[in-house]
Amino acid sequence: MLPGTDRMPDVIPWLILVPLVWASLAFLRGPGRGGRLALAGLAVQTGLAVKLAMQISISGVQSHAVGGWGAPLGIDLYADGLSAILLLLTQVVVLLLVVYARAYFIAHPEGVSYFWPLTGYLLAAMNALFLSADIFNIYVTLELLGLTAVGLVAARGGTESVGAAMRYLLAGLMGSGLFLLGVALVYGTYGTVSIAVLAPLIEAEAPSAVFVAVGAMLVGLLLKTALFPFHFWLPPAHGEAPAPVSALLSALVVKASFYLILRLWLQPFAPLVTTAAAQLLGLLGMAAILWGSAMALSQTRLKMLIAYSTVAQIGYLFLLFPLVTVTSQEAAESALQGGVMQVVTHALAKAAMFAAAGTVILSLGRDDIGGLGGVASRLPVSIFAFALGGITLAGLPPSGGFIAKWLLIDGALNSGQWGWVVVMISGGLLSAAYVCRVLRRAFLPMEAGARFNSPARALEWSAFTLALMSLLLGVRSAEVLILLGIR
Amino acid sequence: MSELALILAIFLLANLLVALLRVTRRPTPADRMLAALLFGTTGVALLLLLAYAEDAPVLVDIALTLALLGAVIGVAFVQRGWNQEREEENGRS
Amino acid sequence: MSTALLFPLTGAALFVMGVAGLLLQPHLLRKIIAFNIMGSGIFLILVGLGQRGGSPDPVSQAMVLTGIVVSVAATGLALALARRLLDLTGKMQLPVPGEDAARDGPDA
Amino acid sequence: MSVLALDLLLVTALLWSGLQSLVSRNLFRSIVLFIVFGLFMALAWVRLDAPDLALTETIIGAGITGALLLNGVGQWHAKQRNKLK
Amino acid sequence: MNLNEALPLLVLGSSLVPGLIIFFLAETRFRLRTALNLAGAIIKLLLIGYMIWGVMDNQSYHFRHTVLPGLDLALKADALAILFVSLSGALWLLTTLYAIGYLEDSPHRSRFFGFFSLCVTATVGIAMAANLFTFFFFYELLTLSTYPLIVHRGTDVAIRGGNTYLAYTLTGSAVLLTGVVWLYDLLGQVDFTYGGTVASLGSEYDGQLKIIFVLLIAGLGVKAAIVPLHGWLPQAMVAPAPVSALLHAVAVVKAGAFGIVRVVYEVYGAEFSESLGVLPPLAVAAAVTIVWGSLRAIWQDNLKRRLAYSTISQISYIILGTAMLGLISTVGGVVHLVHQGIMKITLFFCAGNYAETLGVHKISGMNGAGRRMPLTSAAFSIAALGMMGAPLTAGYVSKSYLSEGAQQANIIWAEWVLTASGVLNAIYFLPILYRLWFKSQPPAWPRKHIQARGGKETAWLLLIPPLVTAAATLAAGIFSESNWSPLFWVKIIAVREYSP
Repeated sequence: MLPGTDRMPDVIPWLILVPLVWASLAFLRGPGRGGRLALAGLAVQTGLAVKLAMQISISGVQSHAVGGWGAPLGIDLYADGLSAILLLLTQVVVLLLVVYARAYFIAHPEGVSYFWPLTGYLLAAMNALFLSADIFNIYVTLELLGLTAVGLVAARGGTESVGAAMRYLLAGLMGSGLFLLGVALVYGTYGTVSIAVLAPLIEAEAPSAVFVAVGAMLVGLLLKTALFPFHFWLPPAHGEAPAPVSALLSALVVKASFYLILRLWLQPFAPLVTTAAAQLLGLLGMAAILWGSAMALSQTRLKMLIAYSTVAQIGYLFLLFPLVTVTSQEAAESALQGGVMQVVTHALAKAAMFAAAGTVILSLGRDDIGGLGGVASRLPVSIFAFALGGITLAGLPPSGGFIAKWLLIDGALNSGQWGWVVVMISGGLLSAAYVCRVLRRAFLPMEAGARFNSPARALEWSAFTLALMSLLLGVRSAEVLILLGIR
Repeated sequence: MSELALILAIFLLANLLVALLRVTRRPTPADRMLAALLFGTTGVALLLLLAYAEDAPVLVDIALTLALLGAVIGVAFVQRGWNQEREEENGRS
Repeated sequence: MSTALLFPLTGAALFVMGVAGLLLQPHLLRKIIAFNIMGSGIFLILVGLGQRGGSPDPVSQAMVLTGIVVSVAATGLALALARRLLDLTGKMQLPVPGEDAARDGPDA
Repeated sequence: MSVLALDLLLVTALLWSGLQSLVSRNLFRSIVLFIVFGLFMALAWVRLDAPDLALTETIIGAGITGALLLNGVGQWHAKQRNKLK
Repeated sequence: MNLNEALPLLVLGSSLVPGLIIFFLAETRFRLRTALNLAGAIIKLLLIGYMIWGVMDNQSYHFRHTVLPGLDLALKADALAILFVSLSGALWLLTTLYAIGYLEDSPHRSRFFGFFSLCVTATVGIAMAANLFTFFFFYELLTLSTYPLIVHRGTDVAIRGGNTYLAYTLTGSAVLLTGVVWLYDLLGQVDFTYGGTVASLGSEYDGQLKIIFVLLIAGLGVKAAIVPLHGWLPQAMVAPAPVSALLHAVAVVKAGAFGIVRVVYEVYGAEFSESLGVLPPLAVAAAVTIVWGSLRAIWQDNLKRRLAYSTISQISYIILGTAMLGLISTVGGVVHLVHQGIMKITLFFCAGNYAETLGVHKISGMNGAGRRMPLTSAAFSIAALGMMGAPLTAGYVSKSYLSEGAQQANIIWAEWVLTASGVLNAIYFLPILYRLWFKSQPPAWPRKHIQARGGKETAWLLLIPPLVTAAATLAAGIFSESNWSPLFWVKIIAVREYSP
């Protein structure tokens, strides 16, 4: 434990407890209730996340032993710069989505069901995941995260939703099962699950069982992250859910398992990963970009287009691995920064895009891209939010996505991996193409006789704020990267 | 573990396996129910034996739970399974 | 072959069976059973490897205990969804996307 | 030696019941076999010096899961019967 | 932050802030919107004036914001920046006036003027960018803010034109980005410096530097419409006339040409580029573009299309001047940056006037329009003569410097190209002038959109801007040797570029 932790009030456990508490209260109040609780809870959580980030930037990595027990029997929580960034990102995105969802479910009450308590539990699981310091604890949080996410997808109750939820559940169970297998093998080999303890042990010696373990964990997490070809469950799950849920899942939940891959790849398993594996991940990422973009270009429904865009963007994240594996320190650092920036900006942008799409669909009463005519003049704020999100996805300045792309390209050039530069650039262009497909429709005049309901302001502006944040990160990303440097 | 207890345990386990065969090969529904009940009793016996042999009283609790479970499953079996089994047999033949 | 590796190996076999079942069986109840068998396989590996030294290992047992609880929760959720699908489609199988054209309205 | 025999027998039982519960053509039988599988798991936990796990497995693994599954299959059968009529 | 640091930001802000406010104004707030636009444009001009005065007084204006370690957003006001900033500031004011008149009663004006201001902000940012990263940043912002302007009308043709534009420019900037990042990877921060910075790398990097040069020029060449990357420009002329005017005169095309000037002189350095052997191919590309654009222009009957091809040809004068080593050709190229701007914007203003007042879009329908709209036609004629390089106009000045530069650099074929282009310009402009002034009017004009009132030929907001720019065309030609002419500034710049 660090010397600084005693003097400062510990915020780490509260980041998990607060959502648990308000979620349970919301649950007790019954279906459809608890929006206000969520808002209050998230305000507190955002404050806590900010405080944690400040503590980390002042006095370095923070840790906390739950109940004062400590490893191996107790649970250790641990937060470094990377966790702080993701915690902060999560709380901020969800805070805005809560504002959005409250307005959304007023206009669309039949979708709400147990949205609020499930969101709370999901947040508790996700925060715990970002703070976990051992791989078994990670398994538990991963599983709980998956189950609550499935609950959210199923909430609407139609055949498509429940079917999508079931598919999502099975894929998730398979994924976490593989992960647990890896945990079992690692524990069997080294007799510990603590990441910090494992790192030097793996460095010293790694029997073949550990390779199997790492392979299983990786495949399991890939399944949860929906990297091509494991993406089959994602588009229906994200496309069928109510808009706030889609935003939550696309922006954050897939990032949680990506975070795990990144963390495990960099920390305990770094001695085991090979260039070949990294290149394979990069190739899968490339395939995901191509396939996801092609599918996004051929969708007729707006939300499915955005969901396939998530498939493509996840692929983009995986281009990171060839750049951080067995390359120069400088290239790896640059690529890692780029990758994390990509995670952050994509989360903000994708949340904004799903939220904006939800507003558009609520207002028009339809979900096909062909019927978007006139939206640009009727819902300028939402379309603006969507377009700003699209700019981030395409990696154009002044967005944060541009900084991310710059850093990634820099890393690729620095490590002499030319091919990935081409992939990154084409990926950006493809995103521009499918975003543009939506925008060009929105600029067309309105169809005669189309219905239109004016949406609540909170719907439009919360999406816009998210998009604006993804944009402003383009000029204020230094802070994020400084925080990332604390490991 | 004494040799005698071990042999007994093996015998009981073998019994269970035979019962398993009864379940998988398709005899009459009544056979199946009997097999299931046999599971319960044999399981209990096996656990009690192990409790005695390894001097682990906690296993007795497990045996008791298993006995309870056997009863519950038996009831569930009769309630849900009996008719359906018969229907399926009829439907197929 | 020593007893120490017997149970972990059995666990591995069960895991493979479970994964195969999860992937290949179309019926949802069978998928759920397969998932449970897969889980049991992992638990056997976890505890089996954990006490290869001969003495019982409380840490791995605690982990499996947690794991069992989690997998029951997952089973419960899966059964609830399966039942919902049964009510909606009359089948206990994953619906093929697009096959069931009767969507429930153009809402978001 | 005969300890190994006992374990081998137990392992065979586990694998056999597990496999059968997956491949059995009759769904109801699958579930019964799964419950039996849970019983063998409990025995395996006993052999692995984990009585707590054995107890949990009997109550939760075989008991609760089994009951839930039986309930599910009951509904399914009811639906099938309605369809036939 | 002192005033010298803040000034570049203020110049940016004077169009950015009104633009952002305008986005959120209701469509009906006509007066407030107009006031904001004009206030922004006038403040910008005043700030630029102050800055010119300061630069002459040897003040330096720098602003720097670190985005990431080793990655700065940096603005500066050097002589070249001032040249481009003044051009865009002045033409923005005129185009805003024109657009207010032109778009009277059309829908979505808040959106239009919002993006219009963003577009000018981006152009000013490009002008003042102090390093490649900043340049690229604003270069992309320009792409994004012009797209909504091109598709503004929302017709199928407009949207197709806009998509072509995006496809070309985004691909181009992807190529540019690769070059920029690569150069940053080799050099660290790539600040624009007189005489260039890459020469310091040493000769083992020559191969890489050649590839990077090609990437940069190809990326910039899309916006500068170098053949064969010019395909988007004729399609983008579906935009409303003020947009085309701005696009062709200052914003998009000019940004590409300006970028090439910066890259050749201040990243690579003229002499180093010459020794690298990358300038002759660039000169050839420019020459081909000059001839090709002129040839294609001849066959166009749609007035704006003919002007668009003329732009393709004229922009490459700047590039040709840049690609020939020597002080005089540099002066000719860079001064054309300004001269082409004022002449071409005049032509587009006039084309817009014919379309709005008489409903005339085609050259074959312009018979006798000179008598119906004498002032507009006079402005058009001056600008067209300037384009041909007639004496007393701005065009004459740039062309004479260019051909003298070609002689000095001993590139004989460049002189032939310039002569041929002059002839071709005459071939596609003189028939228009003939139709305007010497053919008789048709019995009725296709559509009278704006009624002539009180002896005026069209609304005064549409009339004043072309008259001003036509006058400027003459002034820049007649008073080219005065201390306030673009030529004077360009000479200062050129001397600095050659004496690092």
